[in-house]
Amino acid sequence: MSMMTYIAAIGAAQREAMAADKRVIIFGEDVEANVYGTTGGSKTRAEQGDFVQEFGRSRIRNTPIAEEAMVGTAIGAAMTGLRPIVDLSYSNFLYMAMDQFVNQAAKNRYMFGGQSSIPVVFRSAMFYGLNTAAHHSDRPYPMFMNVPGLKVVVPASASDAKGLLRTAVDSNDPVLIFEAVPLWGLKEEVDENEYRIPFGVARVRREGEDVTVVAISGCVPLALAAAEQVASTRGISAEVIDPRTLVPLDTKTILDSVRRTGRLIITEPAHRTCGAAAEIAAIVVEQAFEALRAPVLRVTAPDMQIPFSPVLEAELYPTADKIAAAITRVCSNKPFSADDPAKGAVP
Amino acid sequence: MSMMTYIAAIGAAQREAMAADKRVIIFGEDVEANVYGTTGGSKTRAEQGDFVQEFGRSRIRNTPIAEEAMVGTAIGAAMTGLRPIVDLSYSNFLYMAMDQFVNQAAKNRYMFGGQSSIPVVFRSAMFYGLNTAAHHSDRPYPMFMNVPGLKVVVPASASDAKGLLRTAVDSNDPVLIFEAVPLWGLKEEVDENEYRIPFGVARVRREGEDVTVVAISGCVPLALAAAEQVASTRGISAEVIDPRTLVPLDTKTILDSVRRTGRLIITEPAHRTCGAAAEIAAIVVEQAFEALRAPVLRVTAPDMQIPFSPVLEAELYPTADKIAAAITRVCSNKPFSADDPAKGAVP
Amino acid sequence: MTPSSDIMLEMQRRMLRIRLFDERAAKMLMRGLIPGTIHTSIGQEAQVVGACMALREKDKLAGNHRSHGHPIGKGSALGPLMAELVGKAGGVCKGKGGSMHLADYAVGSLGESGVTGSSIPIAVGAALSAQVLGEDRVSMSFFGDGAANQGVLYESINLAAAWKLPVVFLCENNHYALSTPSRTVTSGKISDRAKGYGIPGVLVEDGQDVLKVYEAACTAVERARAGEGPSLVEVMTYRYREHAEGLRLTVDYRDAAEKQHWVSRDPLKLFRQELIDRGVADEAAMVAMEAEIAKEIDEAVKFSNASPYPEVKSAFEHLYTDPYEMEGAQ
Amino acid sequence: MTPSSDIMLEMQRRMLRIRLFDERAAKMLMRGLIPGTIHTSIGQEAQVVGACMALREKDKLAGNHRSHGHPIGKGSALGPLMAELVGKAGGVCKGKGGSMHLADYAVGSLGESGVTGSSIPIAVGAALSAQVLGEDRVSMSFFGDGAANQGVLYESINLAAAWKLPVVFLCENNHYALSTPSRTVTSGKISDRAKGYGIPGVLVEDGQDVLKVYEAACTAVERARAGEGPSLVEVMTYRYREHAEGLRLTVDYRDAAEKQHWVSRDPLKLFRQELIDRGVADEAAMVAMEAEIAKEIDEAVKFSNASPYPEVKSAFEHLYTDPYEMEGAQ
Ligand SMILES: Cc1ncc(C[n+]2csc(CCOP(=O)(O)OP(=O)(O)O)c2C)c(N)n1
Ligand SMILES: Cc1ncc(C[n+]2csc(CCOP(=O)(O)OP(=O)(O)O)c2C)c(N)n1
Ligand SMILES: [Mg+2]
Ligand SMILES: [Mg+2]
Repeated sequence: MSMMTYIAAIGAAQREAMAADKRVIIFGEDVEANVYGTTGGSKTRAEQGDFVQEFGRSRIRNTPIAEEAMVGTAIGAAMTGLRPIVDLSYSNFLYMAMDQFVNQAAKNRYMFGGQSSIPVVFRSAMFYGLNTAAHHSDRPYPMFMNVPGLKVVVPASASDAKGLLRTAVDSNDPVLIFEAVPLWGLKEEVDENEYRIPFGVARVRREGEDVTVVAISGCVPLALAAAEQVASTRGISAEVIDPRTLVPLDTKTILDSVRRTGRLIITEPAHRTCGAAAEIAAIVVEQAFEALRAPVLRVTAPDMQIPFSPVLEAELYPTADKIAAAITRVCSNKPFSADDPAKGAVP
Repeated sequence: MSMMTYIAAIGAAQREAMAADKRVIIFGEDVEANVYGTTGGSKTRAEQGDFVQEFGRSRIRNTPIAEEAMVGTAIGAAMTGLRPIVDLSYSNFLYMAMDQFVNQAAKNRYMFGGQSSIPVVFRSAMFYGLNTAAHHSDRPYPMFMNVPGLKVVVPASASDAKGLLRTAVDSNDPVLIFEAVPLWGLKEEVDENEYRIPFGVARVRREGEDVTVVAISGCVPLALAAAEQVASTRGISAEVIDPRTLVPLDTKTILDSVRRTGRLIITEPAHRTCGAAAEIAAIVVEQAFEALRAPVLRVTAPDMQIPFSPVLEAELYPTADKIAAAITRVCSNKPFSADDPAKGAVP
Repeated sequence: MTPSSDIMLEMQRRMLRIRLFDERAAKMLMRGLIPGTIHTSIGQEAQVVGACMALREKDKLAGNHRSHGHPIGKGSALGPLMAELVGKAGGVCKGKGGSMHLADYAVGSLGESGVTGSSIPIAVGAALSAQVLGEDRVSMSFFGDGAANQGVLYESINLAAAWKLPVVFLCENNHYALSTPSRTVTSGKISDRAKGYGIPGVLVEDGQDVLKVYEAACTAVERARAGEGPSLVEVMTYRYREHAEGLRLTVDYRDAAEKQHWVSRDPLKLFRQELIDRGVADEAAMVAMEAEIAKEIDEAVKFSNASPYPEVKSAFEHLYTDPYEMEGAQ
Repeated sequence: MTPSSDIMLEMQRRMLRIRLFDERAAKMLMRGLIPGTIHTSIGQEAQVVGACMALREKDKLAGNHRSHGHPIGKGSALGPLMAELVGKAGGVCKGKGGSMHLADYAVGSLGESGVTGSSIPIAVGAALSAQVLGEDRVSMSFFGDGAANQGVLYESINLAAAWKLPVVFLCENNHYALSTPSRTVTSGKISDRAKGYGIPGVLVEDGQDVLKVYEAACTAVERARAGEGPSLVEVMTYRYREHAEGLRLTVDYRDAAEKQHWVSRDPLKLFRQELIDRGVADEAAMVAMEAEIAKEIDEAVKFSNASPYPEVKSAFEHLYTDPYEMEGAQ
């Protein structure tokens, strides 16, 4: 075990995957110069540890700026024997290749009656909260959740980032990994040995009795902070669950928790409408309605684009305070009974 | 008033809009030959009534097969004085232009501090249930609901199709209209005079007391049939609401209805995860929790791609029977009380 | 370089298969036996077969909505193809794909794409895997003159040229994209676009002559196989029927004389005569071959008729390769 | 065709504005006064100004992440530009856009795009509106050698050529896309790609000479204005600083000698000398101009400092033009 940052863990997982299987290749813009810090010894290029020197130019390749061809080429390569990892840098650039994700990656195996498998990993980083404005701050994973055939992974810690990326490379189906740049610098104890974290298994980051908080990606540390806050200020015991993968989603862990706590908050950095939070709320009100004691609240980014100015951008994302306020509301001592009008006022 | 099909109503609205304002132009693949039936007298080209003859080749243009440039060109034209209607034919082809929809259409006004307005309409048709398989059967409107800055319109009848399209052309913001091909042939009394239907105002297609059914696009007629079915077989009184526009969404009409009925079913043709149904369920459990007497059920297409074979495709979409079954379930005489485990079994 | 008699006879055989298969399929669609729609390659057989015959069995191809010719030209068995068009369990894609999405991995057909242009980088990817894994295979991407205006083609050409990938971009220029004349929406000459990428751009003016197409395709395939990178081959041809079966357009977007000219240059008639003139075959041999292929088509239909419709549960299979539990399956 | 002395002096003035604005902005970013990141046009001033000066006030332009030079070259006031970089309410985009997304509708700057290639069809759209509405204006699209590998460029060129739209595609070839040498990912010559679309493809080898750029741009702009359609102009130039300020790459992806060669051909020094040699201005006039622009920059910074930060509620404005009520605004 050693303390490792989230970004270093991604680099470590890529190195392991490249070393373990010659069919694994990495390509994307500027990967050779390790511009984004996951294809070298570290963010700064160490003489040894550099991927180009270690794995050669055939297996690590700079691409032209052409996301559509890049993604389609990876899909075609995956259909014919390789297991590519494509580094798309910013999540905002996925849109350029949307047709390839939806019409090729997600559909080919199905349309062709199972003749092909498409073992490919698409990595992109959600750079938000860094004053890069609307063209570089998107958190678009929810739209991919609406596309059957893709798997959607949202690591929220260093150890998860490493283990989930290894599982993604092992996956025989297309996987999109959305990395949270606000977490890049966060450190965690990480096993230097190889390990995998299965998809569809949530991580309970904190156990609690009064309310379930499902937190996604960059919101996980915020939810944990909020849980501490309400514990000390109000004696509320909040359970914090990180689904880690959104497709497949570990509904069982979430439902079991809500059946115990009777209350649910979902927090994520994506836009509100049709986000992952909406899906989780819908699943719970379908399958654990009987257990619900309070309205299900979402703490998300609003349906607004991201402004540049720091004073504006700061307003838009979930914070520990916003999450704590939501927890407090649903746990307000007012007993919730079906005929209590007060409840309607909650959100 | 006259009986008119859904597709004819779209053609009529386009003709009115073109006649009313010289800044309105139409372009897309094969629009000159009226291949899809909305740019001519009718599906068959009548000598008079043909758009090319009536409005000239400057205002109605065939494009190359290049959706990305087509959409971007429309955005740029809208930013500089035109009010284009772009015919993208199948909704599956929107993905080719995803970057333009998300990074340009939805963001430019915001990023530029309000310097530009982008009055442009993007029409596409959801051809599903017609054995055209996965590349021609998508219902992708939910992913656009997650993109702030776009308006999303889903007409479910001839009169709505006409009035909503006129409002879309009047809109000073980008509008995506998703037309339901299964409804193309459906007739309704339509006013030949000009009229608009405001965005954000749901249409209550049927009033009822026991359960609220929010039905979207092609599911509206199915929900109405299901409502008749449960009325006659079980004496259940179902209210059927068609939101007509999903962004903006008329949450008030939906919430008021659920506050009366205490029960909610949402049915739509899109994939289940992160669909419009999820969003509506989430809004209701946030804002009308106190009124809910039963789990909120979704009747949608499953998270599966669309197979070609008629025997397979038929299975995948909502039907009047599936909707009726869901209604019956949430209205089962079993009284729902917070501690009744039976409820958990409902979905 | 004239191909051997065997190759030439195989060319005529495959062109006949495409012609008769599509004629039969068109009839079946009209009679409601094939659901949805189909796009025939009737009139374009030389362009399809001349290109496919330049490929080896291990080589890959990816195509478009006008999809029957490509796998047939690559050597697919007809029965499973016909069964796929009908939506049977015995279909080459188990009834999941249908006409526009045929794929036959047994012969290197990676899949046709109903979305125009969308399969182009798939072929590039197959070339990349060949290069990285050191496998001796080439891939060919088929697309129309309409799809040639999709940007992904130029991204793909540039990437393939930069990486010297063994891929051939083959443009089936039948002069129209649905109702839209190529000349009205396509600037310049498609094959000339290769020059800007430093790769060969070859124009086959007479795409009705299978040998001309074959020669150009072989040159491009050999170049790819030799590790010299991609080529763009544009073949001028014509479709004899409407864009899609069942489509009724009242606008005459094709000039009668133009159509007549191309119909008069029927690739099957032309090559049939050539085979006889060259003494490769005689009238009797040709008649025999035509009868043989007609029989193959009958067999294919029989195979399709005998095949059951897929079980409903198969609608829920093949989305993922790894075991997967679907939420809210209905 | 030598431009008038006034025009030549204005060229130097605008090049100086870009140089000094970017130098100041780079310092401010290093000192934490500008958030996020910026991409300077230092070294590329002749390429930017030579192109912009070929445009009239009513003409439109759309650009990319390397965004300050375009509006400055088109005549924008510096204060609101600097305030935008800092994120102030007085910013040209009210602090909503920032460096990569400058737009100044007062001078026809329709907007820069942080997403490379994404603004290219926007310029085509502006040309379409000019054609349909009969307005006498041209639009220019600026993009880099890296963006030139995006398919949307070729879709846009083809569409603009087919419709004879008044647009100029101007490629700023500074030899690199971030750390990636153009030669390693770009096949062929970008300007040669025009040939495949039947439009002029012009290469300006010496993009450090503002007059050479101006001449090529004027020819393309006049052709567009005359209704003869688009042109592709590729200008060879070089950026003197790192791709983005604050970016620290330990890999030396640029050759020192190469860099030295380009730095020795500083467009401002070259043209300053030329103005003196041509007798358009003397040393004193140049010194005066340099002082004048330096003062403009100081004023711009003062303007920015004096401007307040935007009110929080403005984060919720300008998403839509029409009145709109947002669900769940927080
Ligand atoms: C991205 C996309 N846009 C539009 C269509 C609709 N469409 C199907 S075939 C076709 C014409 C294609 O023309 P071409 O590429 O020349 O092929 P051809 O049909 O002539 O063989 C069009 C517009 C599509 N399938 N995909
Ligand atoms: C679609 C997209 N892909 C990748 C990026 C990341 N990126 C920003 S600038 C840049 C290099 C652009 O190179 P070029 O077009 O030559 O412009 P230059 O920076 O050299 O002026 C890259 C890869 C982006 N902004 N957008
Ligand atoms: Mg064609
Ligand atoms: Mg560059």
